[in-house]
Amino acid sequence: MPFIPHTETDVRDMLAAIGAKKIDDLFDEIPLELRSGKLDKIPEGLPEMEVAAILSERAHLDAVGLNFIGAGAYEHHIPAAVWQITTRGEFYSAYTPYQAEASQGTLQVLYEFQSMMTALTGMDVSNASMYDGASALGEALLMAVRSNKQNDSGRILMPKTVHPFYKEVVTSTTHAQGLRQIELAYCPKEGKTLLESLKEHEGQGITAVVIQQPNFFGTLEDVDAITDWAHAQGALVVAVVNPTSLALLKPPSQWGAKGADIVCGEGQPLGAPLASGGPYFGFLTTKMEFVRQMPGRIVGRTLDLDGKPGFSLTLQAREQHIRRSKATSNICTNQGLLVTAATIYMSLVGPEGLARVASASIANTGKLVAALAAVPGVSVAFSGARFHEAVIKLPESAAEVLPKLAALGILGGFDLSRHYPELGNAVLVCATETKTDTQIKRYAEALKQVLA
Amino acid sequence: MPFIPHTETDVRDMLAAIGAKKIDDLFDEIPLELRSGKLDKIPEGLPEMEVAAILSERAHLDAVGLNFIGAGAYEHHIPAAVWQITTRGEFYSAYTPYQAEASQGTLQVLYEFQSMMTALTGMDVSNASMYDGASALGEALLMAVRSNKQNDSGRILMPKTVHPFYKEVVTSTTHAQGLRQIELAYCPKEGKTLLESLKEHEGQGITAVVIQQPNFFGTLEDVDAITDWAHAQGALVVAVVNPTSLALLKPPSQWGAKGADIVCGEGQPLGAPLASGGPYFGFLTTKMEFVRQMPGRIVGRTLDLDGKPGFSLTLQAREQHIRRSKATSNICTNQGLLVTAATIYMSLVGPEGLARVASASIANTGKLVAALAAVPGVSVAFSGARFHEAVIKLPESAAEVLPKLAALGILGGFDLSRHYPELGNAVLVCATETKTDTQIKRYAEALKQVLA
Amino acid sequence: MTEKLIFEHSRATRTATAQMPSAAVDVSAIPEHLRRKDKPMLPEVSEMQAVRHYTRLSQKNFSIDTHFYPLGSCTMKYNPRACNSLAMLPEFLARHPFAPASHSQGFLSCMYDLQEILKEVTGMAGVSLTPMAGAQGEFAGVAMINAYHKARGDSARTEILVPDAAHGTNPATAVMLGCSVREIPTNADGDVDIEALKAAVGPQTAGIMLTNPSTLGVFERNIKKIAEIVHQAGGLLYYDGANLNAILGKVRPGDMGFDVIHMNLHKTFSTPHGGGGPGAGAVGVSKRLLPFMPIPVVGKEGDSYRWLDENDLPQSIGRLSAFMGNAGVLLRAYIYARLLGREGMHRVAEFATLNANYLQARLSEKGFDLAFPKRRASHEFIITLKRQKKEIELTATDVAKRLLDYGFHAPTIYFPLLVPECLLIEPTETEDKETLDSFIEALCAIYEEAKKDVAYVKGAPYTMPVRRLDDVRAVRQLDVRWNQPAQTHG
Amino acid sequence: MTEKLIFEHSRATRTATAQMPSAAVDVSAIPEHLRRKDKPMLPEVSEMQAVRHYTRLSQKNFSIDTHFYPLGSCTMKYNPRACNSLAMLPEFLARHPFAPASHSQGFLSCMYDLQEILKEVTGMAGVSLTPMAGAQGEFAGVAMINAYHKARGDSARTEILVPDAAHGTNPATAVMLGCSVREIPTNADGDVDIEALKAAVGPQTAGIMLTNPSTLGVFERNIKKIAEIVHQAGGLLYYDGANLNAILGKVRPGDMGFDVIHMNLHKTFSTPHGGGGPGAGAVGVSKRLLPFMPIPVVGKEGDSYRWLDENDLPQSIGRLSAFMGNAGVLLRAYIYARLLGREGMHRVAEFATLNANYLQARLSEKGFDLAFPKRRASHEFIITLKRQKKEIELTATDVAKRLLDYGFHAPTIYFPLLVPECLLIEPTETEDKETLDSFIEALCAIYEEAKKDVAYVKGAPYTMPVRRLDDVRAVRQLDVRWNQPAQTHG
Repeated sequence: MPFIPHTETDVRDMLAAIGAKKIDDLFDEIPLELRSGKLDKIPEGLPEMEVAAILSERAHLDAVGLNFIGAGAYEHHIPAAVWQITTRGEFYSAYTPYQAEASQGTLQVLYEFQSMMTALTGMDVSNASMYDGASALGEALLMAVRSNKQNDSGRILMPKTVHPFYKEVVTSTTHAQGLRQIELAYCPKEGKTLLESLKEHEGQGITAVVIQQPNFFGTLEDVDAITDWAHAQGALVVAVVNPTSLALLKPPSQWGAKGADIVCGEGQPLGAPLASGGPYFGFLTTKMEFVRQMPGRIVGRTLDLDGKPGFSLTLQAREQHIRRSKATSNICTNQGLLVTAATIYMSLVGPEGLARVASASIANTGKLVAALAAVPGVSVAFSGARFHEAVIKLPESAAEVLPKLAALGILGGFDLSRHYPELGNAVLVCATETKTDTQIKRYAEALKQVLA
Repeated sequence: MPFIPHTETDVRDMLAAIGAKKIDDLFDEIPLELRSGKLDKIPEGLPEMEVAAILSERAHLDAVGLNFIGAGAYEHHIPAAVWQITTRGEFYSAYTPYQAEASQGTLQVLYEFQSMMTALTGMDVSNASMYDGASALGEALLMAVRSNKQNDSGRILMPKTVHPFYKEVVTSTTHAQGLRQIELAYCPKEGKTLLESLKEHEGQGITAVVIQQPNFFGTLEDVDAITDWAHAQGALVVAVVNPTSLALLKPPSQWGAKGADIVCGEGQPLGAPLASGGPYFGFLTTKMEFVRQMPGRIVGRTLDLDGKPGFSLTLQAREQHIRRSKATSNICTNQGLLVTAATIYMSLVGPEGLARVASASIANTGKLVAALAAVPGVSVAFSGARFHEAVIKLPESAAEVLPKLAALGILGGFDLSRHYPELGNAVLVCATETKTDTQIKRYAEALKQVLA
Repeated sequence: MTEKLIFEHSRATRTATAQMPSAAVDVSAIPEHLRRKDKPMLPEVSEMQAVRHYTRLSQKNFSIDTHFYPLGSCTMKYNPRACNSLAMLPEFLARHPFAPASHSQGFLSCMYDLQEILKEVTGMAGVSLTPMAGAQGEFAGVAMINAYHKARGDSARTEILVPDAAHGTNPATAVMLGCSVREIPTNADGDVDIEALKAAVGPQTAGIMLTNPSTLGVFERNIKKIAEIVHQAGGLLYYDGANLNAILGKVRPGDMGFDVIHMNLHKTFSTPHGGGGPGAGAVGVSKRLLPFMPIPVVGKEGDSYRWLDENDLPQSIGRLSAFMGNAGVLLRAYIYARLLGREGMHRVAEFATLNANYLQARLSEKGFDLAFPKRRASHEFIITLKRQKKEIELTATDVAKRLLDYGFHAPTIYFPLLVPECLLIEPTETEDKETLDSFIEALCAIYEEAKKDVAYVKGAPYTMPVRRLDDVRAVRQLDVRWNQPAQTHG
Repeated sequence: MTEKLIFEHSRATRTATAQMPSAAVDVSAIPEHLRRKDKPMLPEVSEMQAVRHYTRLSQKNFSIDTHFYPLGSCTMKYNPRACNSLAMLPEFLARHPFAPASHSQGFLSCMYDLQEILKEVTGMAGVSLTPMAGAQGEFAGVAMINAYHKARGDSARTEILVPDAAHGTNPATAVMLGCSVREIPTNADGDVDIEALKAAVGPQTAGIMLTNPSTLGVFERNIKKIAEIVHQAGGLLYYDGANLNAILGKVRPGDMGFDVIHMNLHKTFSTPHGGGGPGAGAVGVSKRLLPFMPIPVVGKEGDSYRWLDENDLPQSIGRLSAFMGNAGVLLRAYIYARLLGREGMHRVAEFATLNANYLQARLSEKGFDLAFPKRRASHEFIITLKRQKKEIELTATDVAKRLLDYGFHAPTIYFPLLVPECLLIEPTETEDKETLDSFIEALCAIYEEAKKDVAYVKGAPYTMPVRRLDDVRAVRQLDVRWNQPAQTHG
């Protein structure tokens, strides 16, 4: 009986106290015809030793290659201290800090996290996290509808350069509340949103304009112009940003004359391993005027009975356990453990470290693009300034080339053909600070070999 | 400057407080001609990310095979909880509990460890650990000389079946104090110490007799007969035991009529990974009458000013930092972290778990021996009852066979030819509870292939 | 001792040098007008300062690894340490979510096996693992119900029925999906008021969201009847699996007639709660909802595994996360399931229920009032301090705070909303009898303290890092981020 | 809160089932007379009980990761977390000590590189990594000195000189090696009394064991002179490297004329102290001692590495451990060395010395008495409370215990024995100025408290899990293991 401490004596004594003869009697309120009891397809329980052997074997099946895929999940160095501390029982096995006095550790971490995210994005207030970047964008748009009293049409301008899966998640999670996404085209030469495409939407009562910076192609958008246009139209600006990039890029609060209104994004680059896509965390920051429309937990600093500072969950009146059907969202569980990791990560790298990570990633992607473009038949798709991703065009279909690269131990990028058929044989590649010159060369040589 | 928190402002302010102009001035008492300063051969410091890449690459070079080597270091399952707790900063980065009130965690762990080791060995008192099993044997013998007022000749009967490297360590560490090892032969058929060989040492004023149970060959010794003989001779009995085996084997306290006097051994099987041979820990237990001759730290339970129980280092008057040249040993640092792991390990497996580990290891070694002996030309060396190791004889030299097995991913055992040339092409093999039937079969098939 | 904020350890130019790439920053690739001009106010500390700060902060938490944590409806049971270390094997951590199937068979096989295990324990026809928390599982569930009706052209069904005892997420979820919500009252014994239900159903009924055992800690005895009523009215049944720990191996939502269920794997399958997440809210569906499952789902063809996406499930309600949800949490749940196995799963509900009924019986015997004295406890139960509040002004909050001083995390308080001054107590199956006995003693001792001097209890806690916090001030003088004082920075 | 003993959580038949092989115990292979009849009194607890117990116990420790720990002569500096995780890579952990060289090139190359690094920083000709702690390193050192004299037929050299300020291990080690010990006095400024040394050396002199900077926290300025005297007398010089952190990159023992050195890698190379170990006491030797190094040593031939053993070093003093010492500790030291690199090593001594001198200067300014007011501090220094003891009965123990209440581990007290009521303070290079300033404030505050009410300080600590412990009782009523009460077990 793994994890159950009861001895036979305990069971006997406890049943006696209850006044029951056997444990099964405790289930006598369940109609008999419903009692199942058999779980034939569940395997027998195994000792930890045997489960460990199975899992190790399976892990080894995922023979990990040299990874040049980004597309929303980025391989960064994670300081050893991050997860050694994060997985301490006190962080790992605690729950939402409902009893603030017995949860000051988690609460202070969340307060520090909120402070860091507002610092990075330049906004006034941050929540304590969302599930992931994509769902954070959905929540941000719902929040925009609630916040934009002038234009609450639910019409959202959504550039085609936004992560395609983010758009899908927005559809899944906001469509029922009447939000509609209107696509904005991108410049086929530069790979960023066409400013001219905005004009046709003037006077349409747009609720919000989404800007992803850097965009899905890794290209930098003209954030100032789009922001100013949106504000002129009475639309809110919802920014989707990569937190690493904010060490070097203008924070959304400074976009255009008035800055973005709501900022969200995927927190994974801040200390979460790739790990098959999760758990990661979404972040969400905004201007103080919109704080009461914000979904999710928020931690505040206050005083105790003795006047000593302490932390607790605050503004809970927005949340579902109080407001039920009138809540800002149904979200309650968030990604606290990942936020703990991110907070420790940001403390360890600091502003200089994060800037160097960003800078080294830009430089390595530049080197990668140069090395790949030197392979006969390969070219770079866009001329726009970029962060740490780029689109390269292959002479053959990516569906042919990528598996061959994988067989050589190179995970060569994200195949764009399904979402962007207009780009032809295009692949999105990424080289973060973790990649060495040798590894970049290895990719180029493998590609050469595959295309030869 | 990794790990140094000083800002330039800090340095300036601190130098001002000291009254020095620059840091180098603080070294002005070192004669100038001695100042070196160059460390040309030391590589440049690297960020953690790069060091991690180097170490991972090197770790992968040690392509780990299927391990059937024992010979004093045993591959057992280690519950995940053991090292996750042991490496918590509070255990990992604390030091010897000199300030007991701020070290109750470590002190209580050590007290519990002492309790567990006395329980396993059946003795009255345990210290808080030695460096490893071999050096513990050296200390045990020095202790025997101090303790045996009747026979302090320093003549030690040392069976040939004791781990050969233990004997070497005993020589290195006790020879200067006049200890002399006298070899006891073993039965070539059964693989255990010949009782008849004892006779010739009667009346020689032997200080101590060493008994390793199970012995280096994995065979079980006639501990009762040897113990009674030793005591009849006025010699002390120093037992060297495998702690896992004590779940099933008679504890040394019950050997013969009066039991062993000093018990030591290698603690590695209790939660320490193989890890290239260390850090492990030695243990040492004894009868209460010899406690003041015991080397190493001992933790005692006492009361605080309020009458509340607490723990502290005790009997320190034996130790080198008080008694200096008259100490029982020069040992001060021990293997506290490994003891922490062992204590958690023993708590998790409990008496039943340890018995099952021992039993499964016996069973697997039995299966292994049967499978190997079925390979043409291979035979089992000894007929004596065994624990979880056995000597097999090969038709070709082990120096030829083992590398071929290694090339097939099988680490096939410990080559006995150097220490026991009389055994011919003999290899010591081991299969603990971690080995499956499939893996045992794999070894037998590989051996067949190699010998074909 | 008060712990400074990490920002208060910060000094300009201080760094954890080993954590930075060697190369200096070069912004030349970024157009001037897109560059950041100011240094973001992240802490500038040494590695040890960060390690020491967060290690010390961790010690200010209660947690399963350190304390009994009988937080009702949260299933705070032991999280096996092996689940953590095995889910964090280097190969699992390094796998990119878009790695090709050739580099994913290990991970995919674990996910597939987990789907199969969850199907078996719930009696459902299909499982999708992608929802990232219970609330997202609920969202997926209601979305599938909507999609089902829509696919049949039954567009009038836009109302979701919710018992008044439900988790707040239920109505919030329904609203997010454009549904209206109608609450169904609960009767005095904690069951759904069947007559009220009958009156409520109709052609507008999309479905009902039900937790069973309910949040009142009792098993809904009329479940078959309820299923019949709702199904006959054309609605579907949604099972909120928050309390699956009470019935694992005893009764299956599929057998009870449910069409869709979400499972909080961080509860029943013991993945860590992590100070507020991540969770995982896998959904199981009956046959008729199979086409609508959220993507991706793992499929098996011969010996190999691959993602099923919109090509395989064209009627899917779509994606709920950019990748496939909280993969690492799912791995932990899978590992837990393998450790437990069939027998282990049967015993979860048995011993969770034994512990709850034992506590309930003993506390009742000691003079505490049960919310539902005539009922068996499920895996949890409720005591109400209504009487104590009236007699000596002792509130649920007072008892909760004072329990912290006794070394126990408090039960859930003031939930469910239906029961005044309530403590919802869930001991879980992993707690030993001695701990339960100490908890009973502590509650009795607190009651005695309160009888003598309720003000003392109202001053609790006394031994925590802070005393009782001013939540009103927290809202009125909102302080939700650190503001850099001029003197310490830059 | 007092933590029970793990045995008090024990109940017969309770198990952490996941940690046991499935097969029942079968003892049929063991002859009846060799079988154990009783169940050893190991705890019978659930997995969570063990996890919770040891997690809670851990919180009762001060440690580097949680507290400033200025324990003189112990070099309690930050242990980088990467050293732990990289040394525990699965392949390193799985490697059997007797794995063939073909399966060991990764590990061996790390060990070889570490030997080379240590040679360079000490200026010695060879390094053996095998000693498992400082004391074993000392043992190896003196054993090599003996072996050297013996090999030259110089059998009269059996006396080891030791300054009276030396670590207690020095004389204890010499005795273990069959040597006699002669103590050399220290003068008022902390240097060795040269005249006394001259008088002591002779044909019986095997060597001198010296720590420099000495345990008095000052650099032995006459080191060249001492080397000359001892060498001229035919003796060798042993360097106790306990305090290498003070001189790393500044001066090398080889250049000072030492013949043999041991290095406490758990100090200078920041491997964890682990609550009392494991340490690692690598030894470095000058050319003439090369043949005597303890085995095994790692050699390099072409691009591959192998163990050197008695075949390669037939004059070796032999093995000191069954395998090769504390391999995992050595890996951590190697990782640390690579993180630090050349520049980092230079800075270790610089900033350790800066911190010590800053503390010394500020404390002196605040009215504390320095043991050696005319000297620079090395990486540590001594204050003496002789005056305070006389004036107000304030002892070093009192200050040490009260410091715990202020959140600081105490410095080393009553060592070295030469200085009355001394506090030996070693801040290390990894502490920030703010922490040092708080420590100064705490010492001043304690002094003020003592002036007002020394009894209050003598009652300290007040905020630890226990108050001051009765060490006399601990010896007199020796309780060194748990005795099972009849009622709770079996």
